[in-house]
Amino acid sequence: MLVFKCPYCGIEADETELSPGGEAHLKRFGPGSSDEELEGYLFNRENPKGVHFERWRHVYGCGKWFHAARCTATLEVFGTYSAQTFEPPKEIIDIIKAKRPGWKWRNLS
Amino acid sequence: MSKRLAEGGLLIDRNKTIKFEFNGKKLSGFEGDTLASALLSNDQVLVGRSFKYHRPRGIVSSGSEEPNALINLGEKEKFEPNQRATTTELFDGLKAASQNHWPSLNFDFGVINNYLARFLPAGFYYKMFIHPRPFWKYIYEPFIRQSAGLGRAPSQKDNSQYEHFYAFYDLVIVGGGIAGLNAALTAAESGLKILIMEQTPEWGGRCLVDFSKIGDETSSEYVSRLLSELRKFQNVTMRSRMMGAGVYDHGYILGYERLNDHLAADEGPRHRLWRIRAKQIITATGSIERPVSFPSNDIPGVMLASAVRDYAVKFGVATGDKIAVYTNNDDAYRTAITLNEVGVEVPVIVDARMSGGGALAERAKALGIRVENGKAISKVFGKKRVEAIRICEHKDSGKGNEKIECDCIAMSGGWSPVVHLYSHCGGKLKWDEKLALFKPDSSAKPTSHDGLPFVTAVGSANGSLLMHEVLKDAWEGCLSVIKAAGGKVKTKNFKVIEQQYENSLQAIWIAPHDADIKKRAKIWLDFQNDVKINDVELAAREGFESVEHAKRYTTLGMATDQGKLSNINGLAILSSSLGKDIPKVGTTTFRPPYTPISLGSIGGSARDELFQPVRKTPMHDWHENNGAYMEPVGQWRRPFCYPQFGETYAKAVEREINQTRSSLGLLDASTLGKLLVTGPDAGKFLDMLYTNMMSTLKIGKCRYGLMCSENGFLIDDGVVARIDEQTWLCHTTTGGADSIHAHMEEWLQTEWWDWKVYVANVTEQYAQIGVVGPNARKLLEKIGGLDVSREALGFMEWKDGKLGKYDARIFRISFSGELSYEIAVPAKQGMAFWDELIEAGKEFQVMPYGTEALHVMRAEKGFIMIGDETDGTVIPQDLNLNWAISKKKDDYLGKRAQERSFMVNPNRWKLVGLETLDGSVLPDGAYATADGVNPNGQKSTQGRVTSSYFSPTLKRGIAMGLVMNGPERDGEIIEFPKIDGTAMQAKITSPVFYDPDGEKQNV
Amino acid sequence: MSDHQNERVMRSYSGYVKVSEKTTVGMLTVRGDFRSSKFKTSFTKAVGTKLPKEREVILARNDIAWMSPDELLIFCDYADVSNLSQNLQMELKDQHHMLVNVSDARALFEVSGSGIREVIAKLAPVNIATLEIGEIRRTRFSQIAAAFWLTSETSLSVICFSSVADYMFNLLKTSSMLNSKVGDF
Amino acid sequence: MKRYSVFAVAREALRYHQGWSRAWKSPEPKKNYDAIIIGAGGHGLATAYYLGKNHGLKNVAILEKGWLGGGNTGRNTTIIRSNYLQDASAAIYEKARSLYETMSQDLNYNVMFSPRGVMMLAQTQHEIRGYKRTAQANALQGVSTEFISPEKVKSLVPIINIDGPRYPVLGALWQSRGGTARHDAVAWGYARACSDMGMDIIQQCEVTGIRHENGQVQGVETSKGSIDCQKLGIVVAGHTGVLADMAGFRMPVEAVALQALVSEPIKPCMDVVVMANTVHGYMSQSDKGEMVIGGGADGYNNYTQRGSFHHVEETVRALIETFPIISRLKMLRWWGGIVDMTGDRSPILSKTPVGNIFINCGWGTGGFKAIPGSGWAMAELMAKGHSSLTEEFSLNRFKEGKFIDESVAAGVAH
Repeated sequence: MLVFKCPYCGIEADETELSPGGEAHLKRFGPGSSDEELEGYLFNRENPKGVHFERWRHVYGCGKWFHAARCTATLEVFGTYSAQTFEPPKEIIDIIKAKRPGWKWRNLS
Repeated sequence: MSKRLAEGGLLIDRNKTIKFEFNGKKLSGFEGDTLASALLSNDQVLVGRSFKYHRPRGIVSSGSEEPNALINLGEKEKFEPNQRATTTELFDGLKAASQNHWPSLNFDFGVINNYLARFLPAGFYYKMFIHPRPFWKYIYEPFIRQSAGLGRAPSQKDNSQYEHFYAFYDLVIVGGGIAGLNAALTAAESGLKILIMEQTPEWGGRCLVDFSKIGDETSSEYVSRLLSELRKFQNVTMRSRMMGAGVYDHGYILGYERLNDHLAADEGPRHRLWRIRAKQIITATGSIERPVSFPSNDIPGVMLASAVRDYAVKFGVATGDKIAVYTNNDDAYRTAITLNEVGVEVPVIVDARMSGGGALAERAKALGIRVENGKAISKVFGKKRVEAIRICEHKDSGKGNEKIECDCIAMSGGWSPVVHLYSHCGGKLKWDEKLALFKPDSSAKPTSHDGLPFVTAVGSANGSLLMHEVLKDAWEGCLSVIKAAGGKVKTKNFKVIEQQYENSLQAIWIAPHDADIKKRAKIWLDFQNDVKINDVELAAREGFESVEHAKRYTTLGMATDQGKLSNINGLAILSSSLGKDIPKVGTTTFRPPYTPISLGSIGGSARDELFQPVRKTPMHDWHENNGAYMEPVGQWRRPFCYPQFGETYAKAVEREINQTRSSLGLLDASTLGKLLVTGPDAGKFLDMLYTNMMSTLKIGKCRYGLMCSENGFLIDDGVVARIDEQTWLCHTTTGGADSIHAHMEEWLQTEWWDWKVYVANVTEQYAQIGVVGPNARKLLEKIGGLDVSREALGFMEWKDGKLGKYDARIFRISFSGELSYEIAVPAKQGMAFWDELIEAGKEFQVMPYGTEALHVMRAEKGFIMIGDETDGTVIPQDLNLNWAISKKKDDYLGKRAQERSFMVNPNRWKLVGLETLDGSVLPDGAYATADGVNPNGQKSTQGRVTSSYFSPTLKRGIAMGLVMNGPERDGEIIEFPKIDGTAMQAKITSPVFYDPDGEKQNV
Repeated sequence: MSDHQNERVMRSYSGYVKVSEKTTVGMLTVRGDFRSSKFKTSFTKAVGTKLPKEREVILARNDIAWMSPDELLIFCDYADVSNLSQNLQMELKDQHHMLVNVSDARALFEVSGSGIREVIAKLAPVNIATLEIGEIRRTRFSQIAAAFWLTSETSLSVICFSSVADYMFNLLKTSSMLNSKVGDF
Repeated sequence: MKRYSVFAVAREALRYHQGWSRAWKSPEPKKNYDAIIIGAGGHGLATAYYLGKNHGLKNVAILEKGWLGGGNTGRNTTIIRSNYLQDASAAIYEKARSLYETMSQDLNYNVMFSPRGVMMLAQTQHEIRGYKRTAQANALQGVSTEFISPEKVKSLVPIINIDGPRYPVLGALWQSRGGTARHDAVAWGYARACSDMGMDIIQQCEVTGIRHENGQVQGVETSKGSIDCQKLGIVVAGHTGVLADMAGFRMPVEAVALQALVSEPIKPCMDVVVMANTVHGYMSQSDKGEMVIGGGADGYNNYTQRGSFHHVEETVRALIETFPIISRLKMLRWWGGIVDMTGDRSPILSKTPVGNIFINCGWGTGGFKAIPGSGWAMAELMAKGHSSLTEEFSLNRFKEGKFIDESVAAGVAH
């Protein structure tokens, strides 16, 4: 039973007040993209046993989507942040690096 | 015999007699008794039968670890199977019956299994009943099934109430023994908000029974003082009869509060399930005594030493006239001493240790009790009751012939900390070799959302078995979590309490030590499931080496006590069979709940009218009062049709359609989604959402639009109206109101967050009514107000204004093919407006129509329905809706996906109309077959029916379907097999069966 | 319009708290850019008060509730919504905003008595002990979306969608039955 | 290997069962195998079994990180049915169901397949249409199902409340030859049979790397050393992503927790399996007497085998509404498993971007019922390079948009 702090309204929201939305920071591929790009965008999700960036919506609260950095093996939450970002903010990255030495994600390490 | 002592019993009130029944026998006990203590006070030692061999079973314990004393409790709507007698408080009129026997507890045919026991070892059913094949289904399984199960199945609906409660604490302490109470007191001073819960009705745990004095106080003075000190703290909540059922991630813990189980009649909710968030949790859950594994240790009268002591001290019950004690540790000497003090004979204390016990043993000896060190019980005499024992040297195979008479055996094989709650969320355990127990590994506690530990075990739950250790551990454990729970540590010195020296335990996993195979086949590990030492050894021999394999193969620990008594003993046998150390083999996983909790409490108040919300339109009650047959549509209930004069639903639908097509019908369309989209970028946004171009829609006009998922599939459709320069009103399907709203918000917030668009779901602001049929205009003109003439309000136009006295927005749209207006009024005006339409419509014989008539009329007209023509695999192109897909747009959601190879495959199934040759109705969902079979031998298909109805208008069956290359095959006849083996033939046609030129709606 | 509004009979229930439905309340949703000083000025000019802070409900003649970082809900007399809306429209006309009359789309209940926090705790996953007077909490009550705020230590208001008003009423009723007091507050 | 029979048990009983030998051997890995299967769950073991039995490939190792059958094979609700809508699904699940019928005899191990019947309740008009369509499809697929009336439902399941005020039972899709089996026995039976064919089941052996050169698999690195192989099958359910990562490709799967629970055992009161998809719950009664209850999966990635409690609440309240007598029963045990969900919720049985690496995953919430069919098809794919049963389940479908979507007929894929 997870708890996340919604960065938009400041509430410590119960999992039952939220709806999960899968991997965060996907890049949309529309017309003009290749079949592989489209497949990757629609289906090939990251599925790490460890640090994961994901989307949640505070659906029973302020209605806003936000992002969370969470460990799928321990359910530790490293932080939540704005959904209007292309990659996790530095402070979140720093927390993860401190807690999970050697962690890598895309071009970040 | 087992009986009530002349005096004593801390918990009972001898002035209050309670009457109850067991197996129809009228018995009595005292207030404060448990059912178990009351049964024992009536010499009812035999209380049930075991699962597999139907062996006689007696009460073993005095608490929630009880494997044997499971009873059918209560009657009718209050009947409950598998209730533990040891945790059932006695109340007036309680009715209990023993389980798993036929015809009676005393004489049970099922005991034949016992005589066949040798042929029914662990896992026997995997090796037998294989041939002949049909025998399993028809003979073996039905037999096994009938003999399985324990309690009876309830036969009536449970009428009790249940509820949930959300609570938030800095610190939750589970267990109200001296460890928990001391931890609570230590933490209370730090100002933390604290909950302490205790599963039994009383506080103090074992200390009242185990110690006469704690420090300078008697144990009951000590507990009373702790309680009164705790009650002074506003920040401490204390709840008894509440069990910590499970610990979940992020500090979530379930508290199972039994409010009424001790009462004769319900007063308010029966159970309350607390759903608690705690910053820190302390488990002061104590420990459970282990049985000793000796031959015939399952005979009624063999009990845990601590339980024998409990019954004497708490309830004034002697569990026998002569009670032998068998132990491997000092604690059981307390039982002997206590029994001696209350005047029960203890013929012998059999101590497995050569070196014997410490100070307590000396005291026992001083009282004149015979103590035999280095001995074992090699045999128990008696079948349904212990009659005598034979003792022998422990380091032996069981020779020796001294027979000692006794009618009860108080055994103690050491103690196992209750680590369940600590382990539920991933806490790791370590093996303590000296004490022979698994205890929490304080370096690997369960971690919470912040990655930091949040569950700490204290007291004997943490492996600190001696009283002074318990107190110290509770103190230290509590100090270690106060800061994490958000409190300030106020250090006071810990007051050391001295305790008598105890000699250390000696682990004995099998007694006598060299028991031969015959004896090992009689040494029980799991009393309920009948798992013996030789069963675990067999599992090991056959390669079931992992503890999970052995558990599942033998069913050890899978009974309703979930192995509270048996797990460690079984694990030790498995380890020695494998020649491995116990910690190498490890434990099985601890899963919630700690003891079983009622399904009712899990459901909470969500039953009957609160089972799920029913969403209601403003006219909902009218529909119900006017005989509508309602169908669930999501959480709404919509009229399917309005049967009259006992007519069938089909007839009602026919009548509604005929009347609508010929004169006038009314539809409650309020459930259709209405989403308001506004802003400078709203047009651009809708162009991305819809396959059509919405930005070019003129103010005052309506346009039918399609929405696809990014995966290309059609997900919703509806009419969009342009309200003003920056505002559009999008109608969705009923199901789409919430999902499409969410879909819009998702794209706006997470992809196009710089676009200036706001969306609001205004579905429930309006009552929306379809006024449909050739007389629709006349009706509106009769009500008066807005000009709804052909010229003033053309097809696919909308207008705001007054209609009669109502604030109306009228859309001239049609989903039936008739002249049709959909009129939205503020929801609170809806009922009055509906009434007025019905009243004013009388001259046109107006009829309300339901969803089925709606569906048939749209099918007659060839309109698609989301959920019928679409099923999540259909793209707009399949439905020949290319006209609604803008060619001018570079992009819309789903556009790229629709370019994939399978989506542009020319052989996709496409929408057509289907007319049966004989006018009958094609079955729902029927498939059109093609020649041959596919590589997997399945009949080849070339299409399927998506909607099929009897059309009252055309007086024949009509259908829509998806057929391979369908639109190019107009007039072709294809075949639809039915399930009964016959087939129907249908001609491919246009899907528009009625008024193809739209003459009816464009008037 | 109140003369022919079709209103259900105002429901109420007295358990260990009192539950009553308010059926003549007007509600106006306002969306806009709260960070913009221009928006703030226009809003104050039209409504007469400043914008509420995060999760604040300004308890006044017209309660104003902060619903999300870009959404407010203004409560007023049912008949006053269109005036209020027109005033705001006038002030905000050259700014990106949204005004929606939701008076008919929401139901409002008042709960009063000394056990109100406890009744809510049976329904919502909210740490209600720390909720302050005038602080809105949007959450779920059992299976439906809801928002509530304390108007005093012994009274609170709850809103939900009007289609589930019956369900909400039954929830509150069941939770406040006399013999179901928890005694945790 | 000693054959199991009532006579063998009787013979052994006379010597207190001292003569039983190991059900499967516990060897050290060899240097080289013709084929390696990673994952000794039901699907992995069945794959190995049919590689040997159908294709004569017996120089096979099955590597298991933990204990065989210790994953989802041993933690599901044991339902077996094949009443699927789409042809590809119906084919493989029906293959599986039919193999279950003779499994006890094939393996000489009683897996207690109990064809007691599976019913899926229709509680809305939409579900009626969906299930009627499924029945039509099944008739052409050679799967025996029928749409039955509420009265028939009641006669088969007397404890059901068909007049529930909220969702009355309007009918049901009934597969009389569906049922349940003893889940552990399936893994154990296959393991014993594989071991008997000379295959090596290597438990406590974690794969740490996958070696491939020039697009061809070479072998694996494990906690018990390096092992070469000609062919490699990855059959690891929830951990598919981790293994695919080692092989250097990505998979359209995500790991989520699925939960189930059982009540305390009671005397038999329900002989068939009932699934109520509108209210999201399903229930059967085991031969032991426990009510076995399953519900929904969490919506977020999770490897902890612990799900969120509110799903249990939703499931239980739905089942109390459907079966009012269960309210006073007690939940005995609750647990979670990690299931691998694909983009269309249907499995993947496929070649991969690396030559001679094959993958079998994505069974999501419904893998147990497929075990023998999955193993049969996967073995054929690995041995021959193609199988009609796996054709549609290839990885390519996500690129081509050729999905196998079972949710379309109001069904859930349990």
